[in-house]
Amino acid sequence: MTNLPLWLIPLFPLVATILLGTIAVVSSGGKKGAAEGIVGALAVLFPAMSFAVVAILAYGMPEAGIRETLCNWIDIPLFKADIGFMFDGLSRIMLLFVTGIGTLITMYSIGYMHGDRGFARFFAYINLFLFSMIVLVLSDNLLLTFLGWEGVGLCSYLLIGFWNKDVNNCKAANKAFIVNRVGDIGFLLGMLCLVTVGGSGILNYDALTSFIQMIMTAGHVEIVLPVLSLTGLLFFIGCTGKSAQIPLLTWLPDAMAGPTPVSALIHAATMVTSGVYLLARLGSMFAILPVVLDIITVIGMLTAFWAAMAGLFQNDIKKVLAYSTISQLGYMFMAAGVCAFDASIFHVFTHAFFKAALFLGAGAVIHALAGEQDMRKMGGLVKKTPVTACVMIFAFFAIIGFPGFAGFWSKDLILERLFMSGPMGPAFYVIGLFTAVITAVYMGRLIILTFFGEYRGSKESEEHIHEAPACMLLPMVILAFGAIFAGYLWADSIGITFFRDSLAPVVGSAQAYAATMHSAAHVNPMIFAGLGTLAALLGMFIAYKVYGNARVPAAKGSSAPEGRKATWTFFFDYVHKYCGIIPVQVLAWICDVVVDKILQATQWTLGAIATILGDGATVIQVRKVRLQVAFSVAGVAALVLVVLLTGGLI
Amino acid sequence: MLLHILVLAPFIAAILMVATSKEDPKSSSRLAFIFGLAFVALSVMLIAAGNKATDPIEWFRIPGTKGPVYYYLYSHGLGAWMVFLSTALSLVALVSARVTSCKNYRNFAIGIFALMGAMNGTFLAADAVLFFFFFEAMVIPAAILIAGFGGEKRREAAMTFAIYTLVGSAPMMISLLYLLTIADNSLLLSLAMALQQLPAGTQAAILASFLLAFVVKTPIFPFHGWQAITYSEAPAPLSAILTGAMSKAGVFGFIAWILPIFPLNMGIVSTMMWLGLATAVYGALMALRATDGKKLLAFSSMSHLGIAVAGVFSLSEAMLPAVLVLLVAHGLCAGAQFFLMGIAERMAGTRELDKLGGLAGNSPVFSTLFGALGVMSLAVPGTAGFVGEFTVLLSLWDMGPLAALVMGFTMILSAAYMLRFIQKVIFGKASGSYDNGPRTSGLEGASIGVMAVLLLVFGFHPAFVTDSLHLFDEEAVEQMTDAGKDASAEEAAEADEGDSEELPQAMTPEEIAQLDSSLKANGFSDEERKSLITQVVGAEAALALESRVQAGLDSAAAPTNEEALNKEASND
Amino acid sequence: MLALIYFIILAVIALGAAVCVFLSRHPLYGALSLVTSMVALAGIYGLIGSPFLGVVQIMVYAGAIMMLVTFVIMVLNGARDSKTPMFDKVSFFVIPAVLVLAGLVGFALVGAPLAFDETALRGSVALTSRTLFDVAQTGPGYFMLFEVLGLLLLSAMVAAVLLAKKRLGSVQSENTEEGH
Amino acid sequence: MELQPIYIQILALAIFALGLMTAISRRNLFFVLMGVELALNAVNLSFIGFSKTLPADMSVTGQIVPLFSIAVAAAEACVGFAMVILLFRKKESVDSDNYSNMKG
Repeated sequence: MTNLPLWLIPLFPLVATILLGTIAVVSSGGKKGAAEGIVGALAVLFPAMSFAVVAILAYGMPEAGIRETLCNWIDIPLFKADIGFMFDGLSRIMLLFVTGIGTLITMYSIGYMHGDRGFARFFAYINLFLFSMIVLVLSDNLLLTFLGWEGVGLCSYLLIGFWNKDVNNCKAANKAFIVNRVGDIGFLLGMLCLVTVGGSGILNYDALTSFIQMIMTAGHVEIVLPVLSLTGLLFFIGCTGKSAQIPLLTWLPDAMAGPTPVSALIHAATMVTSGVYLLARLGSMFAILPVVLDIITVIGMLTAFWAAMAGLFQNDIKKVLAYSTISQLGYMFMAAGVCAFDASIFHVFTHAFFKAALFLGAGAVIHALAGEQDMRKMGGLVKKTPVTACVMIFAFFAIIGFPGFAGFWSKDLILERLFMSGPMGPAFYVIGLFTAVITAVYMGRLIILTFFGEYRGSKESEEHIHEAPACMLLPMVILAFGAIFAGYLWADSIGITFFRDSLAPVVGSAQAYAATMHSAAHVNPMIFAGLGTLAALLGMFIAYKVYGNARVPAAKGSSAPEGRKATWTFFFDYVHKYCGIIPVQVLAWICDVVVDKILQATQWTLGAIATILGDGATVIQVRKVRLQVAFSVAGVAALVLVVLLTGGLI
Repeated sequence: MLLHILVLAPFIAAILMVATSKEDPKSSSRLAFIFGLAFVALSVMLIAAGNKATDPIEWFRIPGTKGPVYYYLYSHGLGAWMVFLSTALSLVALVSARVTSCKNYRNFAIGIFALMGAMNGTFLAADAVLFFFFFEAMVIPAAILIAGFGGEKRREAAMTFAIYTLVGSAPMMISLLYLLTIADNSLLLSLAMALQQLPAGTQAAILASFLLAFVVKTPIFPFHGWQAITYSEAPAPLSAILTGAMSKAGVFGFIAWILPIFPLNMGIVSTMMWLGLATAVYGALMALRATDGKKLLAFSSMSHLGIAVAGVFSLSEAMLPAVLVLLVAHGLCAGAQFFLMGIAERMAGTRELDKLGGLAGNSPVFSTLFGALGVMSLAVPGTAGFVGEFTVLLSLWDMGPLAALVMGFTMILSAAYMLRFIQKVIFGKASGSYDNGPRTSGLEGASIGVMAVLLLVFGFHPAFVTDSLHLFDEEAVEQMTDAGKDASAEEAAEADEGDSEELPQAMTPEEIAQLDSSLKANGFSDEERKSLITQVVGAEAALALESRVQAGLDSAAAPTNEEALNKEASND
Repeated sequence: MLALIYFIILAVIALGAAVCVFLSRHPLYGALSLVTSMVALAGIYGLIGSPFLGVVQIMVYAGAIMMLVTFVIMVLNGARDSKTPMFDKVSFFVIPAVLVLAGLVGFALVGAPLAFDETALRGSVALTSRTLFDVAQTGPGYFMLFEVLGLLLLSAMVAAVLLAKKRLGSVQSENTEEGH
Repeated sequence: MELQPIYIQILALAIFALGLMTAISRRNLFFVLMGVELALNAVNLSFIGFSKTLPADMSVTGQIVPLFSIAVAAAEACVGFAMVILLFRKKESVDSDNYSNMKG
C-alpha cells in the first residue's frame, strides 16, 4: 500500500477545483445556483481522499522519506528545475494536519456557507487552496514550493475578497496580496542568491542540505557566509510576509473580512504557518547563520509581544483571534530563531488544532448571531450554545497553556528552548512568559465577554440565537479533541518524544549543529512547566478581575479600537503608509504629473515646430490653382536657365 | 512553402474578403473565421516544423547599392512564436469584433488580415530591407483601422501613432541604405561584416538609428508618447493585436537584428537595460494612477515589455528562452485582457474605472475570465508569466542585484495596479447598467478561455516554448549557408567573367579567434558567438571548399577550423 | 522661297489668331480665333510635307472639337466673364514668367543646328496609314495604340455624357416643381 | 532665303507661349481649355517640324505622335467641356478661382 504515488495527494483537490469551478461557472448563470448537496459532497470527498492517501503513506513511510520526480519543469541554459515531490518527516506532519484540518473545515463550511450565492465557487477556492498548500509542503525544491507559496497567497486573496460586493473586503484582499507580494519578492531574490552560490540544482532541498554539509565539513563556511546570510535574510522577508511577522503583518487582521472558515483554515491553521515550515525546511542553512537567527528571534519576540498587546484592545471577536494568531506565530519564529525547529513545528501542529477550533467556534457564534462580530454586543451565550462554548473553552485552555492541554506542551517546550538558547536566553524567556500572561488575559477577555455575563445585544436578535447544525459542530468537536490531546505526541515532561523523533531526520542535524555553538546549564523541565502554568493562571485571574464584573463599555458604531489603543493597533499600518504607500504615490504623481507633462510638452513643441515649418511651406501653396501653375512655369524657366548656364544642353 | 503562405496568404485573404458583401457581415465573418483558423493552424505547423528557410528570390536592386534585395524568409523559434501570437490574436480579434463592430465588419477583417500579413513578414524576414519593408507596412493597416474604428479621439490617435512610429524608423531607413552601399547584400551576415569596416563613430550612429526604431515601436520610456492614446482609442480587438503582437516587433528587432549585427559595448547594453527597467517602473507607476481601463492596460503592457527589453540586454545565457517565454506569456495575457476590456466597454459603454464595477454578479463568465487573466498577468507561479518573469529576473540578477531589485519592485507595483484594476471592474457594486451592448459571446469566451489555458500549459511545461528555440541550430545554419552560397555563387559567376581572382578565401583559425575575441569583448554570450562564428565559418568554408576543389587543394582545413572553434567555445 | 512666303503668311495668321484667343473678351470670339489659328496651322502642316496630319487637324480640331466648344459656349450663355477682369495680379506674374521661359527655350533653339532632310513627301496618307496599320513590319505597337486610343475616345465620350447629363430623377423633380 | 526648320520651331514656341499664357492668366474656364488646346497644337507643330529634319524612315514617329496627341486632345476636350458644364451647373460661374475647394 505504501507505493501510492505522491502526486495523488495534490491531484484530488486539483480535480475538485476543476469540477467545482466548472459547476460554479456553469450554474452561476441560473437563478438558483448548483445543488448544495452535490457540491458539498464533492468538496469534502476529495480532500478526504487526499487525507486518506496521506495517512496511508504516513503509516508506511520509510525513515528517509519518499522522493519522486514527476517531470521537468523549466529547462533553459543557466536554470533547470523539476517538478518533484518529497515526503519526509516534516512534510508528513504538515500534510497530515493540512489535509485533515482542511477536510474538517470544508465540512464545517457546508453549514456555514449554506444559502450563499457563491457556494460552489467557495469550495472551488478552498480546494485550490488545499492543492497549493499541499504542493507547498510536498515539493522537493524551492521553486515548486514557491508555486504553492504564491498559490496559497492567491487563494487567500480570492477568499478574503469572497464577498466581493463590498469594496472593503476587496481592499482587504488586495492588501493581503500586495503585502504578501513584498515578501514573495524576498523569496524570489533569495532563490536567486542561492542559485548564485551553487547553481540551479541547489534549489532542491536535499542538494541544499548536502551542499551545506559539504561546506561545513570542508570548513569553508566563512567564504559563503555573507551571501548565505543575505539569502537567509531574503527568505526570512518572504516568511514575514506569509506568516504576518513584523514588519509585514498588517494584512492578517484585515484578512478577517473573509468568511470565518477561511480565517480558520488559511489565516490560522495552515497558510500563515508556511513561513515557519520554510524556516524548518531550510533549517540546515539557517543553522549556520547566527546573525539571521538572532534577527529572527528578535522579530518573533517583538511580534509576539506587540500582537498580544494589540489583541487586548480589539472588540471584534475575529480580530482578537487574528492578533492572537500573529502572537502565536511570533512564538514559532522565536523557536525557529533559536534553532528549535522541531519545537516550532510542534507548536504549528498544536496551534492548528486549537486555533482552528477557536475560529470555528467564533464562526459558530457569528452564525448564531446572524453576522454580529462585536464582542460588546454578545455575552451569556454559554446557555444558548453550550457545545460551541465548550469547544471554545477547551481551545482557550489549550492556547493559554493550561497544563494537560495541547498548547501547554508546545509553548512550554518553546520557552524551555528559549531559556537554554545562550546568553540572551533568560531575557527571551522572560518576555515570552510575559507574553503568555497577556495571552491568557486577552483570551480570557474574549471568553468572558462572549459566553458569560448577560446578553448585551438587542432583544429581538436574542430570539434567533441557535446552536449550529451538526455538520458544523462535528468538526468543532473533533478539533476540540485535538486541542486537548494533540500535545501528547511530544509531552517532554512525561517523556513522550514521538514528535521529535519523527522530525529528527529532517532538522536533527541542523539543531545538533546549533546546539554545539553554545552550551547551556541543564534546568529541570518541571520548573518551566510550573512557571508556564503559573503564567496561565495569572492571566486568567487578571482577566476575571478586570472583565468578569461585566464592566463592558457600550458598543459604539465601529468595532475598531479608538484613541491610544488605535495608535498601538495600527502602528504598523502607519509605518506602511508613510514608508511604503505614500512614497510610491508621490513617485507615481511625479511620473504622471511632472515627467509625463514634460514629455508631452516636448512632444507638443516638436509638433509645433513641424507645424510652423509646414505652415511656412503652405504660404507658397496658395489658393489659386493658376498661381501654382505659374510657379511651376517659373520653376521650369529657372531649370532651363540653370541648364543653359551650366552648358548641359549646348 | 509554409513561410510563403504565412506571409503572402493573409494579403490574399484580405483581397478575397473584399469580394464578400458589405451588407452581410455573417458570411464575411464566417469566411474570416475560417481564414483566421487556417492561419493559426499554419503557424502551429511552423512552430512544429522548426527552422525553415525559403529559397532566396532576387527581388529588386536599390540603385547605388552593391547587392540585390532578396525576398528571403526564414523562421527560427522566436519568429515562429511571434507569428503564432500574431495569427492567434488576429483570430480572436476577428471573433471579438464580430460582436462589436457589425456594420463594417468586412473592412475590419480586411485591415486585420493585411496587418497580420505585415506582422508575419516582419517576424520571418531574413533580409534587412524586406524586414524594414514589413516593419513599416505594419503601421499602415493599423493606423487605418484606428482611424476607422476607434473611439472618440481616433483621428488624433491614428496620427500620433503613425507619426511616432514612422518618424522613429526613418533614421533606420537612412542608415540601412548607407549600410547597403557597403555590404554585399542585405542579409544579416553581410551587414554585420560591413559594419565592421566602418569607423566607430559611424557604427554608433547607425546603432542609434536602429535602436530608435525599435525603441519607439516597443515602446521604451521617453518614446512612449503614442502608446497610451493609441491603445485606448483603438478598437479593443486591435489594441490586443497591437500590444500582443505588434509591439513585440520592437523586442524582436532587438534580439534578431541589433544583437547579431552590432558589436555592443557595455555602455549601450547597460543603458538599454536600465532604460528597460525605467520603462517598467514608469509604466507600473502610470498604471497605478490610470483612470481609463485601456490606458491602464497600455501602461501595464509597457511595463512588461520594459522588463522584456531589460531581459534582452542582460545578455545572459538564459536571456533568449527567458525573453521568449515572457513575450509569449505577455502576448497572450495582455491580448486577452484587452479583449476583455473591450467586452466590458461594450457592455458598459465606458472605459472609466470609476463607472465600472460589480460585473462579478452581473456576468460571471466574463468576470471569471477577467479575474483569471488579471491574476495570470501578475506572474503567479504555474502560469507562463511566472516562468518568463522568473527567468528574466534570473538574467537580470546576473547583471547585478540592483537590477533584479528594481524588477522586484515592479512586480510588487504590478500586483498593486492589477488588483486595483480587477477590483474596480468586476468587484464592488454595479454603478450603471450593463445593457449597452451584447454580452460575451460563446465563441469569444471560448477563445479567450483557450488563451488562458495555453498560459497555464506553458506555465507548467514551458518546454513547449523553449524547445522550439534553437535560434541558429545546425539545420538553419546549413540553409543560411546554402543561401549564401547560391547568392555568392551567382556573384562569383559574374565575377568569373571579369576577374576570377576574387574568390573569397576561408578564414584562418587566427582570424576566427580574432573575430571571436572581438565578439566576446562586445558582450556576446557564448552561444551567440558560437552560432555567429559557425555561420561565418560555414559560409566561408563552403566557399573555400568550392574554390579549393577547383584548385585541387586539400580541404581538410575547414573542419579543423570548426573543431578549434568548438574547443574555444567549450573552454569559455 | 515660295514656301517661305506661304509660311510667313500662314504663321502671321496663326500667331495673330492665337493673340486674339489670348485677348478676346467673349469665349465665342476666342473659339473662332482658335479655329482660325488651327486652320492656319493645318496649312503649315501641309506646307512642310504632312498633308495627312493637316487634314486630320482640320477634321478633328477645327471641325469636331471647335464645334463642340462653340456649342457648349452657346449652351452656357452666361459664360461671359465680363464681371471679372481679363487680367489680374496673377497675370502680371504669369506673362513675364512665360515670356522668360519662351525666351530661354528660344535662345537654346536658335543655337541648335537644324536642317531639313530633303527627301520625298513623308507625311502622306499612304505612308502614315502603312506605318500605323502594318502589323508585320513594326509589330503590334502602333496598331494596339490606335485601338487603345479608340477605347479612350469611347470612354471619354461616355464620361462626358455621364458628367454632363442631368440626373433623370432630378429632371423630373424639377419638372414637377415647375408644375406646381 | 529658304524656309528653315528653326522658323517652324520659333513659331511653335510663340504659339505655345501664347497658349500657356491664355491657360494660366485667364480666369474663364473656356479660355483655360482653349489655351491648353493651343499649347497642344504648338507641340504638334514642333513635332512635325522636327520630323522634317530627320531621314524619311526615322521621321515617321514624328508624324504618328501628333496623330495620337490630336486624338487624346479630342478626348480631353470632350471630358473637359463636360466638366465645365457640370461645374457651371453647380456654381453658375466659369471663373476658375471660384473652384478652390481642394485646398485643405
